[in-house]
Amino acid sequence: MAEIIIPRGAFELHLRDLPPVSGANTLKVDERLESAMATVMSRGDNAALAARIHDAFGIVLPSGPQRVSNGVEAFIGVGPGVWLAVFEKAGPQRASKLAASLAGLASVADQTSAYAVLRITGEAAREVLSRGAFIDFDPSVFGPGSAAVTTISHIGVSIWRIDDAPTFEVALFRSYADSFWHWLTTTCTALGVGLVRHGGSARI
Amino acid sequence: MRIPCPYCGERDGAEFTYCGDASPVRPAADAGEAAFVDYVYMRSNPAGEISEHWYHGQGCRNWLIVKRNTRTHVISAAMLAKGSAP
Amino acid sequence: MNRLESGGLIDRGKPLNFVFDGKKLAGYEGDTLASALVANGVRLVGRSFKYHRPRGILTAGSEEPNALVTLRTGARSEPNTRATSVQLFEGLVAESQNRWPTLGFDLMSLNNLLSPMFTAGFYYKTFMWPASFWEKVYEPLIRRAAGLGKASTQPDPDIYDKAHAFCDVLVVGSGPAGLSAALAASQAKARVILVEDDWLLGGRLLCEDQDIDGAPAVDWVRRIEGILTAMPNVSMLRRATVFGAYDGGTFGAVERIADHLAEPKPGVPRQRLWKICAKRTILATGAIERPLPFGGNDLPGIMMAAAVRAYATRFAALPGNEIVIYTTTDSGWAAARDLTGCGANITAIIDARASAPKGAARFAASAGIRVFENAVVVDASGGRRLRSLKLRSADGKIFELTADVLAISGGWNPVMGIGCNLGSRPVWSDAIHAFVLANPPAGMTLAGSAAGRFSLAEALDDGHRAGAAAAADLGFSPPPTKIPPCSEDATGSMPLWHVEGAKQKVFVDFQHDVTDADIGLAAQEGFRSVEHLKRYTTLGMATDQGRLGQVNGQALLARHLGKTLAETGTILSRPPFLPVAIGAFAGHHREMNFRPERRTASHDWAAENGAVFVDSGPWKRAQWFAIPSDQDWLDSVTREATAVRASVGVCDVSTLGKIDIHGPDAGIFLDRLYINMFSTLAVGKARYGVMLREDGFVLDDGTTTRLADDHYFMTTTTANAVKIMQHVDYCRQVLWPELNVQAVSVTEQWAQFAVAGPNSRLLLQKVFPDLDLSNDAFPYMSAIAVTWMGVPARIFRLSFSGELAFEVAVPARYGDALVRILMREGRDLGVVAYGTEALGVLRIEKGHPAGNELSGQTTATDLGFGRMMSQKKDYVGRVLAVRPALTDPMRPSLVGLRPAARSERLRGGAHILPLSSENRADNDLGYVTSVAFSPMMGSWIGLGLVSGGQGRIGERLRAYDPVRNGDVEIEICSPVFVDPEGVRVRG
Amino acid sequence: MRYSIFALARGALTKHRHWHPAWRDAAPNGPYDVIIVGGGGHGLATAYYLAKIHGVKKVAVLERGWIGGGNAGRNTTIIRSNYGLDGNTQFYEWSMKLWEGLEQDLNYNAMVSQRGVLNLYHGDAQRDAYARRGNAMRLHGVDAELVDRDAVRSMAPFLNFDAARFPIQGGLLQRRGGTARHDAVVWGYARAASNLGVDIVQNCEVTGFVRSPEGRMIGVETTRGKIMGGKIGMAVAGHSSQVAEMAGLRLPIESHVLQAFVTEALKPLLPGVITFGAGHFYVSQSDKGGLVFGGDIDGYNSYAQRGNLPVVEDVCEGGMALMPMIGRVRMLRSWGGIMDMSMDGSPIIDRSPIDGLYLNAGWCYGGFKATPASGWCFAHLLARDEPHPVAASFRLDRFATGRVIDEKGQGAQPNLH
Repeated sequence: MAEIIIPRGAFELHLRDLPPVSGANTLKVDERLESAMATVMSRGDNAALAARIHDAFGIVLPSGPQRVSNGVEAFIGVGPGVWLAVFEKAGPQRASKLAASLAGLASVADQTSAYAVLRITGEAAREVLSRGAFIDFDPSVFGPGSAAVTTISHIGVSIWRIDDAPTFEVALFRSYADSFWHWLTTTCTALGVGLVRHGGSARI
Repeated sequence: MRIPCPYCGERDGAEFTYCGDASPVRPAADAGEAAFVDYVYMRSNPAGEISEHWYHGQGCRNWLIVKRNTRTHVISAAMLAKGSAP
Repeated sequence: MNRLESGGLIDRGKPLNFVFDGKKLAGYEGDTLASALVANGVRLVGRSFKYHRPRGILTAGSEEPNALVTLRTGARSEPNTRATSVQLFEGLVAESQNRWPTLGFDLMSLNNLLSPMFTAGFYYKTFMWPASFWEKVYEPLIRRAAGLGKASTQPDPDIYDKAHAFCDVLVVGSGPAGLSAALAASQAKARVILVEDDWLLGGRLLCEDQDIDGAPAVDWVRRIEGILTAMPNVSMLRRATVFGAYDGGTFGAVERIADHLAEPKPGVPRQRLWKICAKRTILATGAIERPLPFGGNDLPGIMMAAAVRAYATRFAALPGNEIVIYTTTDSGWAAARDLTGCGANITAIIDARASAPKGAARFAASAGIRVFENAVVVDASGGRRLRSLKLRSADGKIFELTADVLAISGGWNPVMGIGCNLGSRPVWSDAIHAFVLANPPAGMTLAGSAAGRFSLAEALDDGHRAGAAAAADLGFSPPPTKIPPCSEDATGSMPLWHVEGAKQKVFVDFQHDVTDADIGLAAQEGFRSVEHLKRYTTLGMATDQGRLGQVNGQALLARHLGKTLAETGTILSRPPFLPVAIGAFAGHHREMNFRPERRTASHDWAAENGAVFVDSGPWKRAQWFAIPSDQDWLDSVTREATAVRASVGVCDVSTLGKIDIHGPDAGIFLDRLYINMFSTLAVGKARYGVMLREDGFVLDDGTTTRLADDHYFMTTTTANAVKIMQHVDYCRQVLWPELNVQAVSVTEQWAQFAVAGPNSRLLLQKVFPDLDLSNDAFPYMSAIAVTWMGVPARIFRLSFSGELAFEVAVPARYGDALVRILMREGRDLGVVAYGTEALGVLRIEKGHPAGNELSGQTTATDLGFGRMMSQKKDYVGRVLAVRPALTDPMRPSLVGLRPAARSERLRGGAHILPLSSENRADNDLGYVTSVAFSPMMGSWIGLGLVSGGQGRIGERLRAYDPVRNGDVEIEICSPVFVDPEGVRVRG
Repeated sequence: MRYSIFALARGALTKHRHWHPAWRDAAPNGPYDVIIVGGGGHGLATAYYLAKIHGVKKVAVLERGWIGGGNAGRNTTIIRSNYGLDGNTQFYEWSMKLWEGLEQDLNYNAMVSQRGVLNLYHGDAQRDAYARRGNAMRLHGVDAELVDRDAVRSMAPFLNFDAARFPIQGGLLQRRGGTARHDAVVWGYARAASNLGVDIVQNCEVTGFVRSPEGRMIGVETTRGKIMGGKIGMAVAGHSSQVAEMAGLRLPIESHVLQAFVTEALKPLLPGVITFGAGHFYVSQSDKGGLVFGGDIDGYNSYAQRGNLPVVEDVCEGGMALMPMIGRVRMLRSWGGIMDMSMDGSPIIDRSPIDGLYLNAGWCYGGFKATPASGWCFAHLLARDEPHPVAASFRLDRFATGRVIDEKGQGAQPNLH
């Protein structure tokens, strides 16, 4: 069978229908399909794990709910001794390579397909997210590099802030994508915020 | 209710699942039926301070021990259950 | 027209048309519905709850008990809406309520004639005979007479949403105290949220002719509003009510976004529920004026003095031409001054106190107003409106005055409901003759009138202090601020709870028609606590929640008992502070969006292929796939199940919970979770396992595979996936923290498909041509991780159907691709897609327990897994599973059932009884748990839990199902109907 | 004086001067044959039946506040006997039979209104579970009907049938179920018991127990002094653990808060009680016109008689899923009751391990509807020292033996019952 199988984004159909141009009071949104993700769970020696990760990626593993990135790879704290590793433009085998490199120090579970990740950029992003999540997104509290695992509209989400634009990424289990999209669009409509497709995907 | 998760910070109580008094400790495997009956069913049910188990299922997925007053709902402490005695 | 030529905060350039009870009227932008009705001279606006007495507008605020209307029409009709809180809009339509046929001529007002019988609690004493008449006669009559407005029976067309906010200081109310507090806290750089119920900031300052800083108070309000608006650390919510205080500094508020419009703009919510998390809170919620007791004190035209003052000052509307003021407070006189300033005709002021305040005589003389000191109003009369009143001076002399408006002022009750929500109890203050909140909850301060400090100067000062203190408490440094000078207002008052000699009813709770006499009767009959009083008389249970009359009623009770109000106390206020629309609490979680929906990776493919979906917890699963030749659902299901047994079928089983369990101690850990052993499982092998709760009953089941020495892959039932993940975390974090085990849900990572049937190997071989899937290389209960077209995949040799079968898992992004390839490659094998119903048929034919059998009431032994319970190790539930009641041999246990007459249908939930026994509970042997039409057996088959279980095989019993008129003779058999030797599965 | 329309008419002519207190506000006057701790519905009913059925002469009911101030006054007034497990079914049915004759028995109109209780189902498995329950009820002689979607529609056309996340497929209907006026039940029992000589002592908090040298309970210490009694019955649901602790007992019970809500009054809208099978929501309409509704307990131990916002939202979400026409109807009041949640969801009416002390506890959601039968059976136990047959399963030792009565199959996690 010489054929190529195509991965499907959880938000693919919704995003297809968005206009590509941004205007006043719009939010740019796209789905992160080129990244690989994995849950990294320490086997107890957090210091050794942090050292190994620092050696491999130049990343200081955060001990709390933060995201630390080297521009290509990022580790996001989601629980004590548990991180979500995100690799930009990585292939489907990335998680097993990570597992091999952290052998003995961490257990690794591939979650590349488990999460649908929306990147949301724009002035209104903070207000839109705070409609759904009971999290203080004030810049003094939730600046770039902050992360939180919580819920929006009865859906479990992980949210991290990337930059000052502000850009946020929201990761949720992919089966919830349609319901999440409904929440996002109705909330944006209520706020008078338009959704537009992100042009390309920035490397951060 | 706001629960101060030691990892995530203070969060709304709706993110947590309650699992009751944290004081009963699972008896040793050979402790006998009566010990297990007591562990599984009997509760002090105090009106006042209680140490209890909450699961931050919509957050860091950790079991917490929360010290809370059942008359006022005031929470005085919260810690990860792993490695803490109730 | 009662509209003043000038003044007020209405925009005379923007007239608005509206309709009340079919009559076309007009008001202005800036009016409330009530003020517009006042301006139009409308007196009669509603009927009371019980006696259907005519009622007019009493107040100018949300405490209004009388002027309740049904606003709007059709699906948007909104019963019991306070006219005093409705901002007037163009085209507004309102109807009066609780009257038939019309407001002016209400036949139900006959109740008023029977009122000598209809005392407090009269219904407890009658309507008992004959017993059957209650539901048929008495109750329908009572229900029809009671109630107020009619609810729409059409779905609410508007949308609601929710929002969250955090702040350092939450200020509730924007009167002088609230604005001062917000200003002080925000200047200290604290994050402040200011919430105001009205559409304008200012509170009482909008309704009184006061000066601040040498200019009209309204100018000061606008200046402060400008300052606050410019501050980035201040958010303001207007048209928003803080309705409740909850634990941990959480507050609920509802914002009315579009209630002042005829209808919301498309996509814009009508209301929004705010959950606000505040570190400190300042309640600056003001105070409410108390009514005064006298006969007929409910006649239209009798209004609160503060309301008359507000209508004149803010809305430029005078409710009458011949106004009498009856007061026990200095603020009654202040009202008189403001009204005179507006040009109102005040003919008399009656002050029940021994003497009027200083300067009163001069003011009255200059305005030509008669003054009665030390006098009380005894009765008011008129028909459907006030015409005259009778007063009695201290020496017993009776005077009669004509009046069309009587403005009454009986003292002030601080508004502190929110402060009581967390259990703080109000205490009586003899200094201000009102209940105050002496011990508000931690982090909360009351300021201004809400704290019983009624003068304007006190409010400005108090608010400032509270705001600065709250900020300082949080580590901010408030800059020094000068409190502006303002006009002086006296705040003296005298409580007056009762009047002797009234000929007519003296109302205490206006809406519920609770009278002075009702309170007396309750006390006489032993209802002596304020709680009993409330429940027996319904005092304070109306839509105004007793805001107006409750304290008056409690004072009367104290008087009857010879106690003080400090002794009898008051009721704790509970949320919501003001009634809140149910829609606002629900937000968009209603109808189709009640709960989120989970869709599998193959959802779109299934929909394209005729799938009918079924709810499986939050998931949508394909129940069956209808093709045109199927006559009905049973046809589809039978076709699918038959095809699986004959050739091959594909079913999405992704919804099963999947948990990755890692770590050096993973095997030991699983041994403690399951009743059977997992540490001995070889890598590359799968095993079926059963878990118990600690009380010994079955919790869940599933297969778990060992993928590496330190890596297991657990599956759970769909229904229990979340619960088991929690259980796994509990066991590793709480019970056995010493074990080195990591666990995470990977349910969503893998799209997993069962490929079942004698041709399943052929099909899989086409899709995975490089693999050796032969029996020798890949026997039953094996597992392998492979790479499929560049992506990781897993193949398991598992079978729920009893056929030769596999499960294939790929990352969910590729699930859609995989199912399409499986179906394409299987076309020449006659592959079918099968849904949960066929899955059910196949598992029932094999006697596998599922959700209906894992009811939480069954033991491992009940389900035939007794022998799996290991004796060699500790596991959750081991000890309690052997208690006498759980090991009783007469416990119902799993059996198979078939109808004795093969053509008969079985139904789940039927009870199992001996043949020709009486239909009595003591003959009950068990019940039918699951049924299916078995294509293999050619009949309906079932599983059941039957006392004596396996011992009854071959016995004839009956499945008794009276709720569906069923009574079917059945034969008990083995639960394994198909291939009991298990040949196929190993084929 | 007997209550009747004629007595009311006489009152109308005489300014109602002839009415006496509904019950005597008694001072403690021991020793008593039986002391009931707790002046809620269960305690008062127990006292009434002790006096009436068993002829016990000296009975006292001790209430720490005002009678009916606990859960009797903080519930959603529903009465029903649609239980499926043996032990529960016959007990709640006996209660229902007592409700049906209660007003004539007490000469007090408690507004027992049998307008039906309809439990909706939304899937085949739920339908079969309701069928199982309905069939069990029928085997116990209780009325139960399984009705289909069309029948539900004809009963309650305003429900959401067409745009539902979990569409209604039908329901289990008990026509004899309904509501009763909760406060009136308390006052009616109090009046009737008082008329039979029972001392109802209010503002009398039990602070300890008095034991004989052999360890038998022979009295109670109270804020109004020591009161001696031959037998002591506890009926303090919500606070059972607190009172039991004074006796040195631990119980298989946790106290949880259950919120309930009422809307502003409306003209008649709902026919009976409706429960939503796919969410946490149930509703009825009071005679005054308010929609009375509720859902699940908040789910954490509490004695605070108040709950939190997430449950309010959850309940209203259920309401709007089921009947989206109530969106503009306003919630007027909320309240919280302290539920005695037992470990299997079923109550305890039994002797305690201490001689002379008897337990009536663990009512979970079932307390109000159980009032008459609970009183009846507890009186039987107190008077005869043996369990009444219809309450014979409600034993304290069932947790040790495993003979639990777990309707929901949730095991020993009381916040899930």
